[in-house]
Amino acid sequence: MTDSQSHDASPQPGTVDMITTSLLKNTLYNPLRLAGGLLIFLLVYVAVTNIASGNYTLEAFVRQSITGLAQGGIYALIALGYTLVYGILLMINFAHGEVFMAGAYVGFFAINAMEQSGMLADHTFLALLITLMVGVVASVTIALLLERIAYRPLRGAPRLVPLITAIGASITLQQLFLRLFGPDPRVYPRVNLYILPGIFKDLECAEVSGAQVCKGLDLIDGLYRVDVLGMNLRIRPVFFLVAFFAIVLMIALWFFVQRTKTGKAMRAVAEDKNAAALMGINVDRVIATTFVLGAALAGAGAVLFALYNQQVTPFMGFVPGIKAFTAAVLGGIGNIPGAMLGGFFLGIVESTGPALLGISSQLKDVIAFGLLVLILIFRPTGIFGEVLAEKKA
Amino acid sequence: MTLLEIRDIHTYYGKIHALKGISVTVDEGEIVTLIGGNGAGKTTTLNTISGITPAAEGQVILNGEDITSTRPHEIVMRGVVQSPEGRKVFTRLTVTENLEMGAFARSDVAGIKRDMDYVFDRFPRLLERRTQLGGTLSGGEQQMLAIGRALMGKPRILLLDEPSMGLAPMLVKQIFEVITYLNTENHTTILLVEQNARMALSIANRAYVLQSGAITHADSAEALQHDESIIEAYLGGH
Amino acid sequence: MLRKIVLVMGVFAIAALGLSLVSAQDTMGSSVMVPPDGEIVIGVAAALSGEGLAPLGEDIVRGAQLANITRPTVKIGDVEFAVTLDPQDDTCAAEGGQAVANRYVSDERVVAVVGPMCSSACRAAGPIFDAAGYTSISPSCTAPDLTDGTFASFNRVVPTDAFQGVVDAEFVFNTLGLTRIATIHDGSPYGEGLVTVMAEAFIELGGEVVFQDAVNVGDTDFRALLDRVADADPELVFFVGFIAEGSRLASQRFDAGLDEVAFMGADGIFSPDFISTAGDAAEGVYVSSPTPSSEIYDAFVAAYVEEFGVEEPSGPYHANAADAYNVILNAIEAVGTVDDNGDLVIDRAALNEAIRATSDYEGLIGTITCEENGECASAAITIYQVVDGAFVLASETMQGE
Amino acid sequence: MIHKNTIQHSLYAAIAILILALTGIFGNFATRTVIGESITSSTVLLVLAVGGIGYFMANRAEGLAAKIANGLTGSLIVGAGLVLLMLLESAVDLTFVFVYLKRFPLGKELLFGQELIPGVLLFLALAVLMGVLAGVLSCSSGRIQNTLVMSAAVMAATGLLVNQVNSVIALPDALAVAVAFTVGYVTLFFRKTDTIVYRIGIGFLSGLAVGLVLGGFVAWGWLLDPNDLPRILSLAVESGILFLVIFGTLGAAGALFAVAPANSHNGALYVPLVLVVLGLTNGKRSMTPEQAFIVFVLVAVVTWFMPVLSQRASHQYEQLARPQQRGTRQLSSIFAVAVLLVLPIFAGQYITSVLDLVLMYIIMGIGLNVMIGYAGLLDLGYVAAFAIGAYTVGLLMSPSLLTCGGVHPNDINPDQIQQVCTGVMTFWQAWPFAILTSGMVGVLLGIPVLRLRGDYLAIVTLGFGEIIRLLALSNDLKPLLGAAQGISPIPTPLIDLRSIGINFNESLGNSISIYYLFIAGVMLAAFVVARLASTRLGRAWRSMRADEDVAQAMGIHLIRTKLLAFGISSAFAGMGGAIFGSWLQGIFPNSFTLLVSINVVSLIIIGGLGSIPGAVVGSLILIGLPEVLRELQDYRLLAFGALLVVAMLLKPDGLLPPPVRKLSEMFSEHRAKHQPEVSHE
Repeated sequence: MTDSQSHDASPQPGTVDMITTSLLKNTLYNPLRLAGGLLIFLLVYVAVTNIASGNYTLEAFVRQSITGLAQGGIYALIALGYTLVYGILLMINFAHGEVFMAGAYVGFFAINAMEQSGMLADHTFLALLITLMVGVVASVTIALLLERIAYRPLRGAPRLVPLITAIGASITLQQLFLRLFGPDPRVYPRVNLYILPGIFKDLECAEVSGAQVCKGLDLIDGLYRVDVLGMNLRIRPVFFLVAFFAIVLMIALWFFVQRTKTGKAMRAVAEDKNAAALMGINVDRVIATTFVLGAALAGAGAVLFALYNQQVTPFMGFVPGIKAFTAAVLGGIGNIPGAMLGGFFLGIVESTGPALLGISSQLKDVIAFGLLVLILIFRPTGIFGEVLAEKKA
Repeated sequence: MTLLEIRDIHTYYGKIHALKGISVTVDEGEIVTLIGGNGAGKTTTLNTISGITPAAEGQVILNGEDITSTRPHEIVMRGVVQSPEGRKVFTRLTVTENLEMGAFARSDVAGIKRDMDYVFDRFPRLLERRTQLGGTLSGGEQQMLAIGRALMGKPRILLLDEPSMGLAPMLVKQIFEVITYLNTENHTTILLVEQNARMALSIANRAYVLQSGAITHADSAEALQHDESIIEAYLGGH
Repeated sequence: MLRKIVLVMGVFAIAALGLSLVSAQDTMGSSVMVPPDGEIVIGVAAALSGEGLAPLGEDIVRGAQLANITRPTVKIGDVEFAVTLDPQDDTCAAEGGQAVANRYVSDERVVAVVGPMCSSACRAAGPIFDAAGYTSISPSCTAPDLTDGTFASFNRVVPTDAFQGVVDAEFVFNTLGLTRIATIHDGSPYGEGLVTVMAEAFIELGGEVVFQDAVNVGDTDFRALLDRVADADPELVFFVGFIAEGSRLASQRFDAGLDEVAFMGADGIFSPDFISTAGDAAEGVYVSSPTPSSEIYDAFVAAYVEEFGVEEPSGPYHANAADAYNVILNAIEAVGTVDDNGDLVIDRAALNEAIRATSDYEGLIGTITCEENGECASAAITIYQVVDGAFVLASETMQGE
Repeated sequence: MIHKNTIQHSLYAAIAILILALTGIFGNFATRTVIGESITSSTVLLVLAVGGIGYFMANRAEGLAAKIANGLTGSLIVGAGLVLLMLLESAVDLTFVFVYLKRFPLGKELLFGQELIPGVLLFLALAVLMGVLAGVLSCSSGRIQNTLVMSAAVMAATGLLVNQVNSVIALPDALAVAVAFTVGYVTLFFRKTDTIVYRIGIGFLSGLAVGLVLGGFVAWGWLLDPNDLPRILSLAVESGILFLVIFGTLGAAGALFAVAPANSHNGALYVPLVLVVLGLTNGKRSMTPEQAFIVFVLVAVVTWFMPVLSQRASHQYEQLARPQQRGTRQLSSIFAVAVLLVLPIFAGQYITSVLDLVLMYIIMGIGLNVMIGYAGLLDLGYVAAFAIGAYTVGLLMSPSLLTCGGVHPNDINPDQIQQVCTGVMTFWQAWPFAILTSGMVGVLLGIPVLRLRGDYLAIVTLGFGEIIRLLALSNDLKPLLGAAQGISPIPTPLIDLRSIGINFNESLGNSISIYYLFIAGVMLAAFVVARLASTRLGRAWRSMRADEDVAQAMGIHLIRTKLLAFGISSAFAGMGGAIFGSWLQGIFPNSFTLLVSINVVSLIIIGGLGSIPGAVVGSLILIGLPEVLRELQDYRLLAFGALLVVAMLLKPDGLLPPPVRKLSEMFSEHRAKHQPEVSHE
């Protein structure tokens, strides 16, 4: 079992901890915070100058934020899995990005088969639902195998060992998918899912034998010009769908963890595995459940992602995986709403940052990671972090 | 009738030989206590019974059934419930949730409700604090919660690890009253590990003395209370 | 004891030093000897792994293989020697180029090398081939400065970016009549190099580069970047990179409202894989490539399709690879001699000179004449456009001088 | 009779092998011959898969019949799985999903050119045969198993590597070396406790005798054509003395290792064996069946007698007096170093370049050990320091904004570059700057993360690594760092001793000469880190890793200690990076990916945290092996990833953990928890 004890044994107030804190405060952190503050000031200055000179408009900000919202929703869905697993095992499940990728891949074969058979065109909603389910099941299967083969035997091992295993598993999965399904991207079909023809009367209309027939809002592939507040926006409903999905799933997850018996057991296991086992909780099963939940979210996210980004490759999970972990840390790892907000925050900052600061888009990851460093300087536990973060290495 | 028997148990932590052939029997309805100094292997014995640190050799037999390599949660389901040392209250679950966790293995909603009422009845302080997080309770309250939580598992045999540790004498007394009550009124068999040997011996039927992972004395509590060497070593002289 | 150790160590030091001195004398043979029943080994260095790169590398290897199948032997006098290929993965990176080059130079049977594939690999391989006296012909390293005289061993049968960039600029400015472009590259030396040349040439022509940026390889969402591009209001987006990023940019550009804006790429995305990946978004995309358009070339492609059971070549450099192979074989025929034992002797320095003396060889990519610096390409760039899911000619092949 | 888990485990194995088969691995490997034309990597893989599982299953049973039954079950299940897949393949087109089956259909390889049905039957018969053989093998004595498995493994490995490791040593050379070594070994074989000097003397003389005889033969042209002498034997004619010294030394080595601890004895004995094997396959592109047979027999003979010999050697060694033992050990290491020094001369450019890469990662592994192994700070952005070292050298050794007084070299007339860019340094001047800069940046990056622990630190350092790469790549810094084009060319290190009166002016321009620079770097790193580990600072790191708060209470200055770990660790990465840049003669930002960091972390953990020999072994396995097996490049990373997982499952402490404390004991809170009686007052 891991060192879940250590935080119980945190030093008594007034002793070593106080000394540490005061020492750090007096010697280093004030200058450091000063430096961090200066950096933030500089960034704000650059941004303000950019806006003042008219290089950056509110319209651009809104447009880029909407894109960032979708990306952030994906980050959030992946980050939730990270946060869950981290919360319970104190372990970075590095292969979580690959779990995400697996969902997208297997989902592809499902939707592709349904496209061939014509089902996608005839029963779009059902087909999408099936794809989603298949993606979720695939991710969950991979995550369960991962937990069973690579992580469970190492549960008592030092922290670095499962981390290396996770990195190894990540590379293995990526390469296995590469060798099984080839390096060329698989391309999701474009899907038109029309909803609410009653409300969106003026969308997607066509003359059908002389009469005006409107199909409604194309939820997945639709792209609409909208003028709001004088801003000329191009909106894809799918972006909002992704964000909506992320929020709904987060809330569902939160309720699950807070209210259900299994959820409470998860929290108990996160706190002390031995004590939980002494309550009659099947620790292995609870941990497996955690992986299942995280993987299900990732799988759902993956299918959504693939539906609007089309391309699926064996490498698609890695970068989002790392970003999502960053998002989880930003939000305070182990914290469910934090992971989601961290994901949205990161998505939007990444999307708007380069233009706002007037730097190359190559540097968007620099912004993401720089932000992480800044936040950890000012709030080492993440934006919504709590005591968990103070656990020792 | 023998409820729990451990036969010649050897347990290791890595290379450390923690238990070197321990045998203990607990009869139905008894209070048996394990006493001994630091590092004697008392907690290890309980953890071996509970399956947390499985024995390398030897057997744990519950009611005639070998449970040596049974997993911890299944052992709990068979009625062997441990209230671990240092209380191990879930600090970030509320008092009620802590108690619910205690009843995790059960599914009889009515029974759980009844037992929870019973715990709140026994420990009114917990009732007052039912929505507080476990971590905000005082040491004594946490110990009450820990024992209450163990009761929620409806134990046939309750393994109590250092219930008096770090508590004020008043509270210690109260806790021991509860233990006696559980034994006499609820007919719960109890295996008690204590550093407060005097107190433990006063309520126990029988006792074992552990030293460096081996049993040095085994007798009735009565007899041990008057054993010179025991008094010298564990009861703080006269 | 210590003295003894020192003594023994001294003996070893002498031994080691002596050995290294002796061995330093017999460095790489300056000529290759092929026994009568032996084979002439020609290395083929290309990227054989990596997302979006492997198809291009595979294309190079296939080009060389096809050339090898059609011309499997070298005839010196009346003795025939078989030629075999030794394909290796250069990973399209400096380290890969270095490793591959080291590998070839430590195998004395390797006569010459077709490759490496990418400019960074060529740059890293150059000094190693130079030191060993090897010669190489790259079918695809297009960085202009590779032929600035730094490497004696480097030759290429592909036009430099300096040429391709200018042709691209002229095409956009003159043929398409567009004056405002945005450029994007993928952070590879190839992408950055070609984009820089193209942008400079475009400005020189009187055009305006309204936005310049780059993407990170592996990223999946380029919408924010494309949004910035759209803000700059260009008439054409010029991207240089490989298929993965290219197809994502092409598909996502509609989300940013770049529907009316033309999209142009270069040889890195000149592959059917680009069209299949980008789908409808590939329609109308312009691609410039050194791939020629001629009858013998079409015949070659037909043979390629037949031989490897594919629908189309997977990249643009098969013809260049085949020409590189043939130029090497011609040079071997020119300088190879058969000695008394019947061994074929090829002097490496002479081989390199012979390659650089190639003139008016009718290759698949056009007439090949090498210059002193190893620049052998018949400078020909063709621009294609995707129409109905296939590349069709968008301009006449532009010949350089 | 069949073990209860046999069927279940065989099914798991079969599924794993089927998944591998779906990647087209059998067809892909079939393109790579091992022995002759017919035995390919694919054959080896098939034997490993079917026979190996059978052997594994047979091993868990007792008695011949049970072993055969279990072995048969295992082999048959795996074989039947493959057969099912082949049938499926012939019935359904799987190539849309599993793209590699298009190029490498399973049946093409596994049906042995037969029609489907006879092929399948043949295949199953083969599986049965292998299962039975596995059972029989598992029943034989350990020594027989050892010998057979070892010989087969070496034979297969030789076949695989023949193409890579060609032109290393000619057969006559190899035989001569082996004879000299063996004669030295045998001469001292029956003497027991002579002093080292005596032993070495006898060995040297016997080696000398061999050298005289051989040299005489060679010089008179009795053995070989004088015009066609291989490298070492040609010395007999060109420089007789050096020749004799070499042979004397070989004899001395033989004598020395005849009385040595088992490990170094066995290692030393395999060296001449490997040389002979290399000599046998010298200059060949593939191994013929005859060669394979000879290799098999040779290895079998040596392996068969090895236990006896090694026991005798270590027995004699133990009878030596303490100082004698120490002397033997020291001399053995000197021999090892000597072998290391002459290695690249024989190994050729390619193998040496692989070794260079291995050495570079050893330097970084040793450096990162300071962070992870000693101080317990998980750093996933080690590549940042590596990149900074490389870029510093690149900027200082070539015309750049730094060296040209702030003017971009492109803006300078090429003729005047030399006058304007007065800041251009030699490698030896730039190297210290690179080390210093990396160290300083390491400290600077360390400051903001001082307070972070564990995984937070990991993710932030990972971020740093990416930030440095992206900055190097970005257009915004192009004037300084060259963006995607990087910095090139960079001159190679030049050793110019003419200024001190020695006529030596050599550029370390190729992989062989730079090898010595890498060796020096490794030695320096190992020396410094080993020394540091035993100083106050080293103890401070260790106690900090155990518990920061306690360490602080003990008076350890946490900030200084941590920052020193960051700085020292980064400095070594900078050192490696600097040589890397100069070796590659150019720097490209794409060389500095996350994979570099992952490689370094993985290699020190696989080798054993906090262990310098561990870093060596880890680097050889994780960096060296995949480079040499480039032929199987398609599966390189897959094997790498799987190796990481398997290694951690089987040996979580690494292969060579530091002797005193194992990793699991170093991070021992979780163990202490199980012993509350010990830990609480």
